[in-house]
Amino acid sequence: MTIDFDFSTTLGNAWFPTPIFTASGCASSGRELAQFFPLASIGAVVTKSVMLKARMGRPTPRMAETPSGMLNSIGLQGPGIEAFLANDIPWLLENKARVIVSIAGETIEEYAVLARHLRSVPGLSAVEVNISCPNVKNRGMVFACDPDASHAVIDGVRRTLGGDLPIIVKLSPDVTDIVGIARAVVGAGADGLALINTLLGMVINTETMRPHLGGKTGGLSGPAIRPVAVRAIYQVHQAFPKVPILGMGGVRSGRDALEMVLAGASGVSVGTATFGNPTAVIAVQNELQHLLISKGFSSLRQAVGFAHRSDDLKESHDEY
Amino acid sequence: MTIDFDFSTTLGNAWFPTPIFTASGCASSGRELAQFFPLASIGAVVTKSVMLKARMGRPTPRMAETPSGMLNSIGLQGPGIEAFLANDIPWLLENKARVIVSIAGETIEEYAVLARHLRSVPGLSAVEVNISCPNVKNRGMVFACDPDASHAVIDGVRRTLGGDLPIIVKLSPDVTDIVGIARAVVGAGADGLALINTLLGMVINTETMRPHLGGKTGGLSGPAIRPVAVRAIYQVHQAFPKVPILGMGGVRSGRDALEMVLAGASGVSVGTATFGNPTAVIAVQNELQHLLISKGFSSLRQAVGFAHRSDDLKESHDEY
Amino acid sequence: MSQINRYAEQMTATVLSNKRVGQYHQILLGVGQVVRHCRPGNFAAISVGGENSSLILRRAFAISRVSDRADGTMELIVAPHGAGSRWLCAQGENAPLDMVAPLGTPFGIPTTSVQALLIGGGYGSAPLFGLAEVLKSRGCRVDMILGASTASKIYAPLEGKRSVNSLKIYTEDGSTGIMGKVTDPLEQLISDGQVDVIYSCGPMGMLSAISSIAQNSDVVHQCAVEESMACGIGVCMTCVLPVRSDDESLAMVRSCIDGPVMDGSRVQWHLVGQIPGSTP
Amino acid sequence: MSQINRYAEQMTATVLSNKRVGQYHQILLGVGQVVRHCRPGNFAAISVGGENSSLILRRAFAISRVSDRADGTMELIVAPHGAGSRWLCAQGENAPLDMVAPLGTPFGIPTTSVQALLIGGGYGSAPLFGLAEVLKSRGCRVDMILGASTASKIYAPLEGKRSVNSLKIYTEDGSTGIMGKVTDPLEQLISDGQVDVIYSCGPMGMLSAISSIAQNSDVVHQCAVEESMACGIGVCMTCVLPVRSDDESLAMVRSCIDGPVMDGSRVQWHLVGQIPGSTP
Ligand SMILES: Cc1cc2nc3c(=O)[nH]c(=O)nc-3n(C[C@H](O)[C@H](O)[C@H](O)COP(=O)(O)OP(=O)(O)OC[C@H]3O[C@@H](n4cnc5c(N)ncnc54)[C@H](O)[C@@H]3O)c2cc1C
Ligand SMILES: Cc1cc2nc3c(=O)[nH]c(=O)nc-3n(C[C@H](O)[C@H](O)[C@H](O)COP(=O)(O)OP(=O)(O)OC[C@H]3O[C@@H](n4cnc5c(N)ncnc54)[C@H](O)[C@@H]3O)c2cc1C
Ligand SMILES: Cc1cc2nc3c(=O)[nH]c(=O)nc-3n(C[C@H](O)[C@H](O)[C@H](O)COP(=O)(O)O)c2cc1C
Ligand SMILES: Cc1cc2nc3c(=O)[nH]c(=O)nc-3n(C[C@H](O)[C@H](O)[C@H](O)COP(=O)(O)O)c2cc1C
Ligand code: FES
Ligand code: FES
Repeated sequence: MTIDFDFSTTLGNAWFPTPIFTASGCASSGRELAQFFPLASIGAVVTKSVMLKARMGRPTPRMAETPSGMLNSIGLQGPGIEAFLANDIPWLLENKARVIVSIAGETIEEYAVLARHLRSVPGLSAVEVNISCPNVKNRGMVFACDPDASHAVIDGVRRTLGGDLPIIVKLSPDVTDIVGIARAVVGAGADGLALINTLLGMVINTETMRPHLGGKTGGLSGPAIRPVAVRAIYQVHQAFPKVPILGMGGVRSGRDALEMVLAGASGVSVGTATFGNPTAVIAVQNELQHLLISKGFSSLRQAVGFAHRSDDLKESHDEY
Repeated sequence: MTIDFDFSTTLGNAWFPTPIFTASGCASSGRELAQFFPLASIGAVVTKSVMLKARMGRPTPRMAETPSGMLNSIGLQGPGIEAFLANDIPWLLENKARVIVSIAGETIEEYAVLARHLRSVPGLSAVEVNISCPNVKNRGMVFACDPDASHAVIDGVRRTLGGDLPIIVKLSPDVTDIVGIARAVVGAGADGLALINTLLGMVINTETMRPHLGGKTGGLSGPAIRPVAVRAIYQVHQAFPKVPILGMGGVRSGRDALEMVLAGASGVSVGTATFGNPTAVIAVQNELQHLLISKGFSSLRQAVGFAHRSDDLKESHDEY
Repeated sequence: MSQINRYAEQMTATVLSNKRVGQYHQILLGVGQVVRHCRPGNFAAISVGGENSSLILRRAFAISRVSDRADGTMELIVAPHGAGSRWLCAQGENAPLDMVAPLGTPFGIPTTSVQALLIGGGYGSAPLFGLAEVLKSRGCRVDMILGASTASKIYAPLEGKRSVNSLKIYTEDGSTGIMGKVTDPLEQLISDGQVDVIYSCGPMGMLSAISSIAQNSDVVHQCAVEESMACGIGVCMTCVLPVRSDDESLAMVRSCIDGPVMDGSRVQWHLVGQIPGSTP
Repeated sequence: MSQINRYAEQMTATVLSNKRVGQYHQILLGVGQVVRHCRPGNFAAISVGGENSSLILRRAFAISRVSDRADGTMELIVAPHGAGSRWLCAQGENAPLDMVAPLGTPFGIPTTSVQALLIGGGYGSAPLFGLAEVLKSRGCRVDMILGASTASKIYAPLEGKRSVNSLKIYTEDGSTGIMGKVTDPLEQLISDGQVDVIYSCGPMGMLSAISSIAQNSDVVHQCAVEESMACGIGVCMTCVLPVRSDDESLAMVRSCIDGPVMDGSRVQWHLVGQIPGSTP
């Protein structure tokens, strides 16, 4: 990094030396990637959404490749919050990674209980609240699809956590009005928003003539969904220019990350790209920094949301 | 076509010799494709959505290529219903094409007026009602995003048309609950549903650092969105197994069309694929027929929705 | 009614050779009998990226020249610009290409012998040499002006130079020819009565500048425009330009089927990128 | 704690040769010094489709053999199955490949000389010949049984045959070797006391069948499983199998980092494709 370019970012009161993070569920607990790059060299590791109890997840097949994307139906397999805090967090902190813990629950109360577990853990940078989960108390309606349920979840987490740990709420794009959901969770005290989670999709296996995934539907991720992510970030940043956004969805290069920053993201998570390239996070980070510098920005901050402000810029000229 | 395979399909009381159609807005008025194949050889031509008055559409750039997809913001440029009926329909009918006219309005009343224009036109197979348009009387809220507005539009069209011309209602995937919208329009008398229209997306031009499209946002289409389309078709067919579905969204091959048929589509429209391959419609049609025959179906009808019924099928066996 | 896309064929072309010329690639394709229907100004639309490509749209390239030697060959001049054109420039001998051609309107050829001025910007010169040959064979005087930002972006093949009466080159950095722009000498040439028809091909800014100079004269200006195209065959409406028609009404006209060659005096250059009648 | 993905490197491999062998392609790659860390049972993950590919995930292939000749070579045996493997099989000499290797757990090598039976189905034989060499060098007796539906799907290179004490081939259609399945002779071989350890690689159905025969004996069964993998490096959780662990608890275990080589007696074959404890 050059001395006079400020690549750092903040989400709520959490500071990160770079704006490039892993995406929840695409870096497991972080450890698996340590062979490929030092975890401390990126902005933060966002861990796989953890639930209260250990979970087996969904039956296999759990993935299907699709044009420039993939479907997954992992079903939040994981060890449960206690084993997670006992085994994974200490290792990450020892290795100097900045850590954002992603939590997921099946009821409004479960989110609050998860938050209580986190309250006492020193060294965490932030908590990401994955509300794209079915609410078992409301006919399985996904929290993120309902502004009231979303509000209630974040309200509970906020009250439990107090004011210290920044709360980033991860929204689903599968809604009619994402700005409305953003409003509900910002109103409940979210310090930042993570946009976007996967889109609900399905692949039918034309050999077996049945849904390919064990869980039938799955979440669509990868470059295919990037235009939807950029649109969501742009809309939400336009509505709430002061709320920091962690952008994600199909980012594979510095150019892609720049698109999200210009649309309004203060940080960018790299998810599915890691599956195709274990060092994708590093590549995105380096490329983004070079791009920002070459465009004459002296800090990341200057570029955040620039696409909204640039109406006064001259049109680019035709070139031979 | 072999003699003992029945490739025909019906949407409401309209019969088509094959289930493969063009998609609205991806074949203009049909004439442009006649150099590449006889229009009478496919199921039907679905014309570009026509509005009451002539429209200039949106400013350029109107498209951006995205990974395995594209954004468009055409803005329903067109000649208006009268010029359209005077110039385009007679030519299509003379050329023995089966024609589905797509209409779009800015108010509930405008849809009904469009329907009145169509009522007296002989030879049409069906009308497709594109409700993914902003309702100018309700802060530009897209009709297809609101079950009540969707219901009102179709109710008006149904009353105006009477019972003869089948009404196919085209839904937007950009909603929290597509089954709910389907319910609203089926309740208003829709004879069939077209799934899906484009997803709202955005591309930021990293050179100009502004939204690339003249209209800022655009509609995402192409193979990238196919998993979303298949999911929508599957969900809606599961909820309303008797309502015929015209499936679309990223279909490029017979395999893709088969996926939609198995999910529940009685017909399949080929849109963006035509841009990359002017004879895509024909390729999809031939490939689908071969696939269905090779799988042992004796009619298209048998295969419609098969992915829902096949739970009793044996698992496919491992093969060396 | 004339049939839209008449003569257009979808075919597999084969790369016969691919040479770097300055910053461009001169790509010679074996295309078969379709060459009989290719006219200067037509373009070809090519699929890029191979079988599993994430690039789903064809790329448009002006047909530089065709010949009926070797069962029909077509030459393209391609600038490696983005992913698709770079892929094309990387194709070696014998590579198969999925191509649709000829597309679009050709340059109109005068029935009498006129004084024609051909103006090309960058790779825009590609179709002008073929055009020059046709014009010469009709007894026209053919002057040519080519321009680019720098020498390596001037495309002017030796054999092409033979088919013109004069050739002037302008570069913005002066690295070859005269330092300046192709429009610099234009006013003078027109007022000297040396020009009846201008044929132009190049960046939109250049075409617009030529149009505004030509509009004060009775010189006809046929320009080949270059708008971003999704389909190239008239079905998508992405490639539109605001054009004033005979009855003076404004319309958004598809540059793939009602162009790329258009009457420069009818294109509403100041409205490109806007919707006529709406506030910008 | 052992480091996950230890020795894994991302590199550009170069195709040195690509030969068709029956229904497979034998692809030899120049890979460099990473060969020092490759063990039988490890796999390589390769990007497919080229620069603009719509195929975003790597494809996994067992490392058939490595050698430190020519600065390090690696051989893969690839069945053209779908778009990605077909692309790989179409790569010619000198083509660069983006590869991550070595990945996954290798076959465990006994410290004493035992009687090893190696069973391969289809291209599953690929890693077994390299394994045979290692076992032989440890003084083991190595018998091999290969099976496939038909002769052209048997992969058994001449030089490979030299490293085994015996080789039996089964095909379902009888087109070569004995008509039948690799599991046909298994019970007899075990009860004859000719087998201490089974090493297997092939379709899941075969591995499962071997496991159920072996479970009635004290023969150890090390099998290399093949689950659909999105990442190959342990970060996505798509490749899981239900496995009973030492404390008898069931877990969904990642076959990319805790496999592909697993203890066949611990894999809960009847639960594959289900979630243990939930109703199917
Ligand atoms: C009628 C016509 C004739 C042309 N003739 C030539 C020629 O002879 N030689 C040559 O080098 N180029 C020519 N072009 C431009 C050429 O089509 C673009 O350079 C090319 O499409 C860029 O594709 P890409 O994948 O490399 O770039 P990208 O920027 O990655 O392309 C992204 C998308 O934008 C479109 N696009 C980008 N730039 C242009 C452009 N300038 N014009 C139209 N579409 C664009 C692409 O088609 C693609 O869909 C012509 C364009 C048109 C419309
Ligand atoms: C550990 C391991 C070792 C393997 N070794 C070999 C080998 O030595 N030789 C060989 O020919 N093949 C091997 N395979 C199988 C090989 O990975 C698949 O044939 C290949 O991924 C298919 O990709 P495709 O694009 O051709 O097919 P597609 O069916 O189009 O692939 C679509 C997606 O499904 C996945 N997929 C499809 N089939 C399989 C499969 N059988 N196993 C895992 N993923 C699959 C692909 O990776 C891809 O993500 C191995 C697989 C694993 C997991
Ligand atoms: C295999 C897989 C598992 C995921 N698991 C989670 C998860 O546990 N929690 C979560 O909030 N998002 C999860 N996601 C969503 C990603 O974090 C991310 O929002 C989405 O994939 C879009 O980004 P991408 O295209 O870069 O992957 C998962 C995505 C994938 C592909
Ligand atoms: C350029 C373009 C224009 C379109 N215009 C219309 C339209 O006028 N009316 C409509 O209902 N859908 C329109 N659509 C949507 C398509 O009909 C189709 O629903 C969508 O593109 C998904 O299918 P595809 O991926 O096969 O293109 C348009 C799509 C494109 C790409
Ligand atoms: S490019 Fe599609 S209409 Fe011209
Ligand atoms: S393939 Fe991703 S965890 Fe195994």
